Amino acid sequence: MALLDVEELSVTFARRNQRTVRAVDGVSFSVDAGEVVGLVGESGCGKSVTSLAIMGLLPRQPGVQVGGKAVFDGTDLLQIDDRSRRDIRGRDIAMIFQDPLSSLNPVVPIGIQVTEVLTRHRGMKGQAAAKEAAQLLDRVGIPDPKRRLKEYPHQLSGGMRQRALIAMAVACQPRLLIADEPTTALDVTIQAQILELLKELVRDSGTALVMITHDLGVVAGMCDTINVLYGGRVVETARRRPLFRQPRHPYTVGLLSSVPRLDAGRGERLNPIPGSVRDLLPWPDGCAFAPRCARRVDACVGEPPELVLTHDGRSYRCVNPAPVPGLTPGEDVREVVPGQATPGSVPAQAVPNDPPAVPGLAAAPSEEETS
Amino acid sequence: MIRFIVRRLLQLIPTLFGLSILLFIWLRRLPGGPETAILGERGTPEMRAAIRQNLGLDEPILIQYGRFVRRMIRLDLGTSISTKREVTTEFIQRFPGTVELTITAMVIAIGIGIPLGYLAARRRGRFLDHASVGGSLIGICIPVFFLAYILKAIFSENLGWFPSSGRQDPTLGATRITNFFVLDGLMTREWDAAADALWHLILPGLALASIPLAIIVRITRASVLEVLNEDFVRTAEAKGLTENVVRRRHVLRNAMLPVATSIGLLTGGLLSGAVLTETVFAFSGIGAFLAEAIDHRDYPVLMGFIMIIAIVYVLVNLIVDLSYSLIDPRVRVR
Amino acid sequence: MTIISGKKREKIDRLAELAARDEERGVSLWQDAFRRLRRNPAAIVGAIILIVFVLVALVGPFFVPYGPKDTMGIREGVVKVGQGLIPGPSAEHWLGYDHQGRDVFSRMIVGARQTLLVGVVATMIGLAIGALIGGVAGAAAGLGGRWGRWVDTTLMRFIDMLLAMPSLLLAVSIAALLGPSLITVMIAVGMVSVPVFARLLRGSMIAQSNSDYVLAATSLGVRKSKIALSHVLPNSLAPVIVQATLTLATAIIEAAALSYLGLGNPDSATPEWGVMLADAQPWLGIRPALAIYPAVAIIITALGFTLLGEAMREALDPKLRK
Amino acid sequence: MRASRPKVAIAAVAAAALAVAGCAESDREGSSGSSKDTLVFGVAGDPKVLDPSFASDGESLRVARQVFETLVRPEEGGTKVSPGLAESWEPDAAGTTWTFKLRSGVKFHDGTDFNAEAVCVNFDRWYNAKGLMQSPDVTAYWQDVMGGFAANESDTLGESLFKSCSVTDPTTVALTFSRVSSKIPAALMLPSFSMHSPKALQEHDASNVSGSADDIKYPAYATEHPTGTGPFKFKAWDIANKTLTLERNEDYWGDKAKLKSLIFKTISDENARKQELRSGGIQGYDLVGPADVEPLKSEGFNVLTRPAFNILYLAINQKGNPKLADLKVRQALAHAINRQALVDSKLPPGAQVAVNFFPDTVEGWNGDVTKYEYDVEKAKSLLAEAGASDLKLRFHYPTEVTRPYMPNPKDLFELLSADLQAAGITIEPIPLKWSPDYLNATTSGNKHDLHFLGWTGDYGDGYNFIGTFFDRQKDEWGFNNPALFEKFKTADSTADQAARVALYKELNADIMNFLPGVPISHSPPAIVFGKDVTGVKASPLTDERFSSAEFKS
Repeated sequence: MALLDVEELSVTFARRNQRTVRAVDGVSFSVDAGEVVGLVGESGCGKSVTSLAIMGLLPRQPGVQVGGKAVFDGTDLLQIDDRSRRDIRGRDIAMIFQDPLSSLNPVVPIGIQVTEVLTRHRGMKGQAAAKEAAQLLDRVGIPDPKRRLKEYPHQLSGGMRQRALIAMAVACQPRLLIADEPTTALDVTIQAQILELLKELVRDSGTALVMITHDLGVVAGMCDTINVLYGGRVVETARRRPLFRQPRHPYTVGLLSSVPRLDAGRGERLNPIPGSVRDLLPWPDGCAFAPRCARRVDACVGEPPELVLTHDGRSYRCVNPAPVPGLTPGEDVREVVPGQATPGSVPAQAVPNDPPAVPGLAAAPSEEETS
Repeated sequence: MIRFIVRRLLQLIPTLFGLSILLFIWLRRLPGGPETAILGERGTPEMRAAIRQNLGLDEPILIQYGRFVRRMIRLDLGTSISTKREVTTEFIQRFPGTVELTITAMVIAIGIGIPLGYLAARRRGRFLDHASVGGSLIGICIPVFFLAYILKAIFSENLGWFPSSGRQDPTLGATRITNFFVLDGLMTREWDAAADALWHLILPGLALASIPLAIIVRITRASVLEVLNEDFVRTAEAKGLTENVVRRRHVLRNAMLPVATSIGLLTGGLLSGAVLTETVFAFSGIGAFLAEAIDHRDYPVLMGFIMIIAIVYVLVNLIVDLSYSLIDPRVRVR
Repeated sequence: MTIISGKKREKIDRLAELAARDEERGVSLWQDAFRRLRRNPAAIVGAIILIVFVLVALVGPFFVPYGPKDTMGIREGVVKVGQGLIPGPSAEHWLGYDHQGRDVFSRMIVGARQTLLVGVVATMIGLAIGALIGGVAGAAAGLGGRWGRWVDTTLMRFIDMLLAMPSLLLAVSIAALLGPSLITVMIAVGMVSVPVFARLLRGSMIAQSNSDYVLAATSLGVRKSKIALSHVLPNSLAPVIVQATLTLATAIIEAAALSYLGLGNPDSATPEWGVMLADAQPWLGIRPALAIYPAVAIIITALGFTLLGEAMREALDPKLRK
Repeated sequence: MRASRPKVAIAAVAAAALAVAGCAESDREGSSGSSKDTLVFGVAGDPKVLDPSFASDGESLRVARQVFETLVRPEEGGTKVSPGLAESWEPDAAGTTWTFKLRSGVKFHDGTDFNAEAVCVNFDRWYNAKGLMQSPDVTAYWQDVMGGFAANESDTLGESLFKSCSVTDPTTVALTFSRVSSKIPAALMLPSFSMHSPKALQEHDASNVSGSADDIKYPAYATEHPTGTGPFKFKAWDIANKTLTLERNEDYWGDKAKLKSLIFKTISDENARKQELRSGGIQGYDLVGPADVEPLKSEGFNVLTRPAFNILYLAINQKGNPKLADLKVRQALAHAINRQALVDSKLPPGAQVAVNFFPDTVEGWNGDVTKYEYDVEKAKSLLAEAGASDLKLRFHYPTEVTRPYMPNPKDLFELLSADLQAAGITIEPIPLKWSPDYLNATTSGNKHDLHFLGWTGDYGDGYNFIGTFFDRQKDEWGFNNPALFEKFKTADSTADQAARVALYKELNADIMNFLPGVPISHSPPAIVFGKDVTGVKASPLTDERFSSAEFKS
């Protein structure tokens, strides 16, 4: 039983006299206690919306439709009432946002912004709260926390701000932490530090982490399982190593090959994915990625591609996946779920973190494991 | 902080100087002159000449201006030509009325405007929102004096709920100390007098409040809407804070910034409104008095009053700046 | 037009590309603003009110049943204000007579034209002077340098002084200074809006001059004055236009206020709503309608301008666009 | 901490307020619960000064009339000279010395006796005015009537009509004048000749009009301690509340005032006054708009109409436009305007078209003078004869002002100019603010061709009307008619009443033939009182006596 089970999550924005937008279209994935899961995709693929939907932070306006399930140990977050959702937020599930400056209230001292969580969820007040807050800041590596408590966001550096935000997030040792592009707004050196910080936090607190990013580098650094999103659906799910070694979905391939790599030979050029996220095909009429896809075939268009589960416990949504050298296409296919069904329904930990180095031998062991 | 205030006060000086010059030129350019105002129907040209001479109106402008400035510095604004009383006395007598009126108007405007604006923003697109936005539009578009008249006709002439003019029922013979009637009433424990004075403030207060109220509603609504999609509000929500805390600490406090500035800018408008409101309600304040002064070409009064209003106006803005720097730590007060 | 050396022409061409991109953004901005306007019901209402108002003002006067100055009621002896007699609406006189025995309906129609005239001219005056001051200040600030800053600050100090004067007081002062006349009203009301326009234009010009394409132009070494004139100014106009629409509303109201204080257009034979409203005061006791007609007309018109103005502001405001 | 800051502030303020409250004690005797003995009367403006010697504005005089008394005063509700503080009076043979027999047992508000001594103190005070007290805006009425002082300090002043005052015995006083004048004794009814308590004058240094030239300061007496013999005493002047309170003079020599206190409340706007009356805040007001007379009556308010004691005229300036020097043209103007229509439509009931320059209530009114009936054709032909068919005239008119004789000048102007245009005259309208612009422009220089103006009589003598207008060359009219001026001199210096009246009759006839301007109308100003207020009698001189006012139960 996973800590968080997201099933068929869909979010649509209906605006007056404009066509409704399906930002998230049947995303499913699951997170286990203490696991680090990545949601990867270009901006606009629905990563952030997904996280907001789970947190119930989407604007409460007529026209915003949320469907599906998000079960957090037993309770469906999408069903519960506002009050109990507020109780869960910040205590059981915490979130870290992209832009630390705009995510902090400019006119309230850091201290209060930290202590208010403690007061809300741990009923701490006055001195006690202040003391705890100081410790938290110290824990996230903010020097001279006592003074910082009194300072305002604009007096802190970018990194400091993000640390402060993290401090607030982990203030109640949540069981799940959602980090939405936590490092994008920071410069590289800081990025590394923040990632380190997050890593050790989840390590020693056993907090599960959902890492939302467009940056495969980040994912490679820390995620156990990775879900690649495109056009509001998960198009491929796999453990970290296999995904990087053997991407199957052309989109994943594209993403990987558009990341500069040190080990790339000289002269070898980056080949970015043509076009942009905007020109996608609505899933019902085929594979959303088809318009940009290098491996497009006629079958791509017409009906949504089926979800393919492989013997090595991965899943992808493609009719013409990137071939695995030495395997005839479809050879490793274990099961095919019809288009409407969800990827990632394979319990991720059932998948060995290290698939056999030799593709040829892959089929057999994985079979045993799955049985 | 202190240095900031001092600097701002120093900045006043050139403004006031320029203003006094503008005023002076303006006053001299006015057609006619005080002499006829004094004489009325009975004036013969000879008498007028005599008065011009008496009033020193035919001395060189510079000398007259010099005299004026010397006076200003001694805060002696001269004597009103029409009432023959010291302008400062007049001011002490009448300004409290306007202050009371303005404060009432502001209390009404802020007290109703901010909550209404906030609710409108939260219920965006619902009835309350449309109602308050529409209402505020009309509030801006209706001529103050007409509104004032309507209020009077309805609430005092027909329903008789409120007195239709003046600051207090003269038959009470209330004691005067500061000329802030409400305050006086409280200080002398003449509760009935205080209540009566307050009662007299409500209708004109409403009339005067119409425009600021409208503006505050709109600004509050706009800025709350803006703040509501700010990231830090989302953060606050993500922390699971109670609606109450989110509203107070995170939404309102930030939304207040633009409102604070607008309030400062509104005072100028309020003083204009006072001219009309006070005239309609025969309310003894500087607004009505200014209108009279212009009728009578009452130079000293005009000079003094406009200067004082300018000072008050600038001071109010100073206060707003200070309050602003209190709400918003990013604004450094140096 | 100065002759420009080849080198320079080349520079300006390169700049033109940059600017062109911006222009095209500008165009789309207008189109897209217009699209948003069409979708905004408030804008529609406002527009309709204005169209009706302008139509009435322009063609109405040719179709009025009676001369707006014809004191027929007194000639026929039906209007006796001395005895409180002012006949109300009738078949011949749809809105009845006024205190001078004139046909109110005709006066309302003709008054629309006068009112529009006052509003427009006043706004034009305010805009012209304000734009001049603000433009110069903004350009000066843009040019920078000791002189630039000096000019800027001096002008703004002056504007601040105007701002320090309560608007009505300013108008009253000017009206008292020039003596009552139609022109006076226009100037007085116009002056009130001068500081607003000045600040607005200066503000947006400075904002503009920090914008990318200006920086680009500067980096290409184009003369700053040229940038200010050929790019900053034109691109600063959007907010000014919006403000002008809003000012029209206040202008009409301010004009009415002046009339009320007896500083309006003294020639009340020529109908103007503000004057009519003010003139009706003595007769409120016997025929409040005389005040209500023009008052309502003023409110509705002002409403029209405000609605449209606000809508335009929203449509053009990049912040509200998302 | 941040949050608590305001609280602290509030606490501080509260504390301060209380502290002050401690020392500030209510100094009013138990607030007059039943206001049935208190009348609040709405007036159009604040009084300027409480010493009528320095006053020329109606509101100051209204107050003075309740607090002070004069030697002779108009009969109640009339203009005839009747006993005031003097029971009787008579001129000597020469008509230059007048002996007044004074009422005995009269006391000033400060308890001192009123007697011949006091009378002389007062007259000497005015006569010996020095410095700023001679400035035309301080002692306007004295200068208007007497023309000068003991020692004139300005060359614009002439020889004083008043010469000396002598005490015959405590109740007999003699006033000597430099010449015979129509003004005596009528002019002595003017409030400006009120009797003040010598003691009070002394104490409060009443004649010390101080300050520098361009800011005249009145002595305390004139603003805080007016002390007369009238039925009401001055109590308080609350500028902050625009109210002036008088209280009953308990030891008044005559019938004591029925009201315990009388409050004048300033409400400058006409509608505001009406609304306040309706909402019960005031129990009466003056300057009722003509249009409100009927409605108020029908609502049951006591609307009193004063006998018309004024004149509205169309002034013609013969200097302004040479054509106007031609009698025919002036006659044309007179025929061109429809005065009847104007009176019917614009003026309150009881208004009449004027045939003389003063109303028929004044002795010397002359019914058979040349009348100029409304006749456009005649006007046109007259203009043609005079070769002035293309006449173009500058017509001045005042904006936003109401005068008892012209409720709404703008309206009147529109009617008249319409009439004149109908007769083929081109009108250039020149609207000006009443004070000072209009009065400046029309009474000086020669920029004006036509304008209207009027006059409310000060006392019941013809000279006060036509004399004021025509007894010498004036910029307002711009004509020089020595014969006329001469006749005025004789009239003024004719001691015998009957003879003088006869001269007035002639003068009226002459004037209407010479037609320096066109008399338009006499209109009765109205004053209104609450439904349950009775006892006040309307006076043509606006000399209403509030002492007789009472609330009928």
